[in-house]
Amino acid sequence: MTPTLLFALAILFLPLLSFVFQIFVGNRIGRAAHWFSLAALGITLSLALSFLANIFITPGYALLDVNTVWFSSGSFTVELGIYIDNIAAVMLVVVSLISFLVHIYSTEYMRGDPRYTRYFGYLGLFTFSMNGIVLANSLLMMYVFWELVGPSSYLLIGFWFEKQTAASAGMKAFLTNRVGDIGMFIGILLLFMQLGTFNIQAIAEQVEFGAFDGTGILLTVAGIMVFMGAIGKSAQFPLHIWLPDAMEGPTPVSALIHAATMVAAGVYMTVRIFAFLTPAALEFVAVIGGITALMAAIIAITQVDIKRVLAYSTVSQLGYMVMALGVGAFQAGFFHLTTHAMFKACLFLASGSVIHSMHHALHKIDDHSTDPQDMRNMGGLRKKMPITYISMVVASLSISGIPFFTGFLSKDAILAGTLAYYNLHHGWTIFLPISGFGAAIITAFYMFRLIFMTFHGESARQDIHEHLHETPGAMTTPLIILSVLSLAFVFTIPSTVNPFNSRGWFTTAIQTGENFAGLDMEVVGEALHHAHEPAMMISLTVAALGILAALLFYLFRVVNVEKLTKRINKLGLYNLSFHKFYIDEIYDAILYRPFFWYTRVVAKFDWELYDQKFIDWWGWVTLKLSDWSGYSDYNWLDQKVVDGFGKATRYFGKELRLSQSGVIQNYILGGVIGILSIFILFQAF
Amino acid sequence: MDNLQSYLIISTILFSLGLFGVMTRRNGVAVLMGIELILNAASLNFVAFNRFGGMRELDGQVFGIFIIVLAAAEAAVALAIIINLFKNHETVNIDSADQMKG
Amino acid sequence: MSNFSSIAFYLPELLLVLTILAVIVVDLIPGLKRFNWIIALAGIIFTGILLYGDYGVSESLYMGTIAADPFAHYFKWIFLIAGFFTILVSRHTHSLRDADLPEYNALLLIVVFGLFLMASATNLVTVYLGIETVSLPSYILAGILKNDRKSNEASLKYVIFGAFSSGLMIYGFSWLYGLTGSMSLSGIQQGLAGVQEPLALYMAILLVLAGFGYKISMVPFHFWTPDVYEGSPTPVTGFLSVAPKAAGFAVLMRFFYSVFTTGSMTPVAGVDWLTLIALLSAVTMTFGNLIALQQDNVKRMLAFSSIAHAGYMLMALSILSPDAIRAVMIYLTMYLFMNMGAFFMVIFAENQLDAHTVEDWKGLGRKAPFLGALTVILMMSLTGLPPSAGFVGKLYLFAVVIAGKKFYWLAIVGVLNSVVSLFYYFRIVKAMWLFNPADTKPVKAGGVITLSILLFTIPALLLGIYWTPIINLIDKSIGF
Amino acid sequence: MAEVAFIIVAAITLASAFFVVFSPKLMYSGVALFFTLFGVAGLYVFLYADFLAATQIMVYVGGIMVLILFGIMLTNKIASTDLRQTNRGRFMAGLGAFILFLFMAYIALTAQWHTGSPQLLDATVAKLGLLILYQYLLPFEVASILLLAALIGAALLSRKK
Repeated sequence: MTPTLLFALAILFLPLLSFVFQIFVGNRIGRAAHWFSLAALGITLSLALSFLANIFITPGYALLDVNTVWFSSGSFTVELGIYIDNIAAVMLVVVSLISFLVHIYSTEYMRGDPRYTRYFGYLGLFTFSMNGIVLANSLLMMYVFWELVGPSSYLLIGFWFEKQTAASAGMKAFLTNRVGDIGMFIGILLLFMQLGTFNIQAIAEQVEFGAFDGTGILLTVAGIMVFMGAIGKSAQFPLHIWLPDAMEGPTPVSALIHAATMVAAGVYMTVRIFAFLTPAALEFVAVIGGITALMAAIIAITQVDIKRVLAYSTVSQLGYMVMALGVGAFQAGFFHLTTHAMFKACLFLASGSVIHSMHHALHKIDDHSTDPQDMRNMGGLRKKMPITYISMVVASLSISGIPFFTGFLSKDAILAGTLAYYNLHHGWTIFLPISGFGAAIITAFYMFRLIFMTFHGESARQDIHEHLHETPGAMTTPLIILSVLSLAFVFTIPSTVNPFNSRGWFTTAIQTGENFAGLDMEVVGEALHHAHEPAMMISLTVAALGILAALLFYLFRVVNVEKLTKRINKLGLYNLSFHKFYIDEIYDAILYRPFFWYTRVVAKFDWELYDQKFIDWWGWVTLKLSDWSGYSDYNWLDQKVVDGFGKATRYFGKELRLSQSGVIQNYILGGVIGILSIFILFQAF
Repeated sequence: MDNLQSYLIISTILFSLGLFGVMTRRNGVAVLMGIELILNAASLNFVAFNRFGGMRELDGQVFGIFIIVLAAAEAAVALAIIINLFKNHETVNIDSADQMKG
Repeated sequence: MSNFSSIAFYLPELLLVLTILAVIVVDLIPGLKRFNWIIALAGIIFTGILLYGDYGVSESLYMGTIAADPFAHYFKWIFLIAGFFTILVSRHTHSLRDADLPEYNALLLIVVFGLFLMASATNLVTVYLGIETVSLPSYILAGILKNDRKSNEASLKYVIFGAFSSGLMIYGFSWLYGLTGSMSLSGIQQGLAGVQEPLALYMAILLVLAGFGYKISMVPFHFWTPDVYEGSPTPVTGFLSVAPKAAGFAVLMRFFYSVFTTGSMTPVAGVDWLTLIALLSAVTMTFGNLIALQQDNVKRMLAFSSIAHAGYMLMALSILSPDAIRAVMIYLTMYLFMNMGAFFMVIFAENQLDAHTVEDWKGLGRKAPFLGALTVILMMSLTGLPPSAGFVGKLYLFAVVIAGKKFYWLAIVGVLNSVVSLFYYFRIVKAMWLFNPADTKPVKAGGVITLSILLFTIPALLLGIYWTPIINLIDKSIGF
Repeated sequence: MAEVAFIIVAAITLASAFFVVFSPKLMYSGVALFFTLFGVAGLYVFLYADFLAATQIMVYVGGIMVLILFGIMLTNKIASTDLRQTNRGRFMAGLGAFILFLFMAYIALTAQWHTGSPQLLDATVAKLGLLILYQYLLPFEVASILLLAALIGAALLSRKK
């Protein structure tokens, strides 16, 4: 056994060991048991980092490729193996890093929970199954771990199962995912039946040599089927409905599962199967991603629950990644997966920090009816919680795609990809860049809305505010680490110091030399190169616009201008403050007066009307859009399609039940009529 | 008249009558009678085929004997069950046993 | 092989008969009465030892009326395991306390003997006798709780439906005999090659299928299943849901794969029974699953789910290849463990809490966490989630259907069905774990029940991870 | 002569079978079944199955019929052997049975059954005895176990407890 294999097995099984330990022994030890999990995850992380270092030194080679026959009988041979290339190594680091940080964070967040040790056990189980997905070299093995992720995330989402909503959210996540998984299973079987192997590399190789008979329609279908699994797990339209509900789980769980790792598993899997997706299948993938990105972003605008905003933002970002894969910029997609894992985990953990603090404050003033997650009860938190605030701002800047932050690098590459795709294909594909840039502007907007509503302005509830305080070190340390990792230089220096150049060491490290069924990578690369600069320009503008809009909407609406002027007054800037920066005058001059003049001339429009019809126009449109999509999302998808399936099956079940009348002679009659109808049916045709 | 087809028709009629009896009689014992008719029809078939099919052996008749033996065993068990039902339900109408359904 | 020399290969069955007689005789001696179950269990164990000695034998016995072949040999293990644990658990079932256990054990052993015969029968006479030897004692076992109205009703429905279907079946047999002039399966297969006009053959196949379909609870001959399963004592239900169903599949496969085919693995002239099976499979699983959704009684829910499982297995039989036989045998093995395990859990719930409906199961996981956790595994397996035995079983079934390249639609129906099944299996899990019980007093099961559940849960999980030995064994057992 | 006898026997068999199924009185049905079974035994005679005919009379008429009559008497007062039929299922059941009959009769008349010259056997007993004790020894022995099961079961269910 080579050291590499040993390390890989350790990465896989240490978290499982942690699970077993916590379940069987943890309860007896009590709180101190978390040290075992921390140690296990710490070792896992350092091993994963050693793999990453190796990849950085010699990119382009598989670090580990072992295969052992699991069982073999006749035509049916199934192999079990581990495959670690650069992609897998990066993914391992992402999973174990976030998991490790979440472990640290949870020691404080979950303090006092009656099932404290069991929680750590579940985290271990989850990490184990996640690492299994990453290490699997065959689709079947991946599927097995894929399904194992389901129950473990079910346990974590429904961890506080006393809450009815948490319990049913866990169930919903589990069931919705199953729909996608079933498609994946069929796809895997289709591939196996055609090619006789589950091994991903072997499939890619055989597809390259044209092993798939016919016109490739079957390959397209198989690809889309396997991708169905990603639709479920990565919360893509139309199966994204479970993710916002999954926020009922403890917040660190949301950070681990619903931001950084599990939902990224779908993207990771798509990266893995990318080599044998046909152009048609890729087109499908791109459209799904595009729809998801835009739709989820629009929904995020109206949410008031801090975690729900982040949940929809996650869906939107996952849509980005999937869209990137669809347009062929799969390195950009994977890059975004990595950067997103860092800044979104940071955002979630920061929001958890806020919620934790709010919760304690509410507890102190004996208020049990106020929702600690509602942003309308917050405001002005930045002074009380400076570390949380700063890390959240860093992460928000990153997700908004501001230079010097990681989000800029990866998002920019994706947007360039969509633009390149449009340049190559024209026609309806304009939808992809539109959705990409549209989602970008909205993202910047809602993220800063969140920041302003939560941390800026006046406190909405002074009584709560007094009791707020920064969370302990165990919770802030992960925040600091993650926000540092959201800075662009981590991924670029030392290869390049140009902050606008995303081609740092990281992108080199995730290069692959593979050939792809779907795309001519040279053409795509060329198009990407051309699209790079315009994409950057547009995306910068767009991000700036979004933040500006948030400033106008939320900062200036919330901040009491009079107070501000008084404060400035003390500094002697009286005139300026007296005339309120002349803002009113400016408004008066360029807006009101012409307008009043216009109204006097034309009709009896007044200020209220103007307010309603014009200024709020954009707000109104977006609100309506988001209302509508939220409505359609819930009422249509959730109620009609998902529940509809349940209802229909239930209805038919009820009807069919009548056949079981309880009278034996009716049963016999049923048998006779059955024979007759089968006989007639088969003789008639 | 002494040919295969006439025996087959007789057996078919017996079979259908038995089937009808099983499906419509309310009394458990009468249902049992219907089952006996079906078994007799099958047995008649075996013997008729044995006679006219040019079979070398008498397998058909052997099967007939087994059918008779099994019918006896089945009748005994079924009657025991029906009598047991009578003890508990005070009736042998088999549609009174419809507690379990749906 | 002649009658006399056949005895050497018939020792397991002979020992089983001896055990039956011993159980009956011991019951008559007052002081030894309580040993009857030990004799029964020991008899099964020694039968198993003798059976092990027959490993690899492939002989035609008793003038070709039965065969001792690897195929039958494999099924016999399933029957022995099911029978052993049913006898073991029955002693610890509270509802069976007042029943006549010596007779009960004897009848159960007779059923096992009949199952042996069914699996190895190669002649119409032995097929009929085998099915009847299984059915007749089963009727009584279903009604063994003489004073329980549900049990009465179960046995009444069972006997009437059973007699009706076996009547249809032997009528079909008589036509097969009339068409081919032979009683042995191989003779019929050769005779059918000369049949020109397939109408009679088609009707005969349908009638025969009625008899087999009743044993495996295939729509439209499934109607008895839920009522009988609900009314019978639970150990009997668990046994009926596994062993006779396996034997039914054994007979069905032997018939359809060796009789209704020409030599080169194609259906016999002019009768497309493959499409017929495909259609019936789709209807069967859909039917079972949809009604199972509506059930509140756990036993009844499992009854409908067992109909659905029969549908899954039939799915593979719509493809004519050795792989299909293998897939069904694998699934039956997995099914033995997961389904009987689930029924043992039902026995536990009835014993300790008098729980019958899903409502009654609420909070059971809190009261008995260990058994509750095992139940989660069993339900996972029944649903077919990896990594569990049920998943592996379904994997093979679906692989056969897809490899057959004929009935893709059937695979889709099967997949949709397994999604539906998730809803009702996890209703049980949800009831067990997501509700707080009225009192959290822990419930302890007896050692035997706990051990049985554990022994059946381990394979239900383990065979989902490592199943090579089973596959190897089955691969050696496919020859008729 | 033989033809007339055959027609008479067949007519008795079928007519009494009709009576079995349609008679509203259970006792009459039982008696009619007696005739049907006798008629089938007669048909066996026409088919040169003399041993089978004898068995039919001894086991069926002597055994099963008595059982059934006992069953009727144990579960009914003889005076009120009124037997109503289920009216709901009757039409559908009749239709189903009739259509099945049409199909089967059509097939029975048109199918190409296995052919050969009709056997002319006078004594089947010796042949049958050899067959059962040689070719069908195993089923013969198994049948005894089956009867044992029926014995245990019937006794178990009928005895008081």
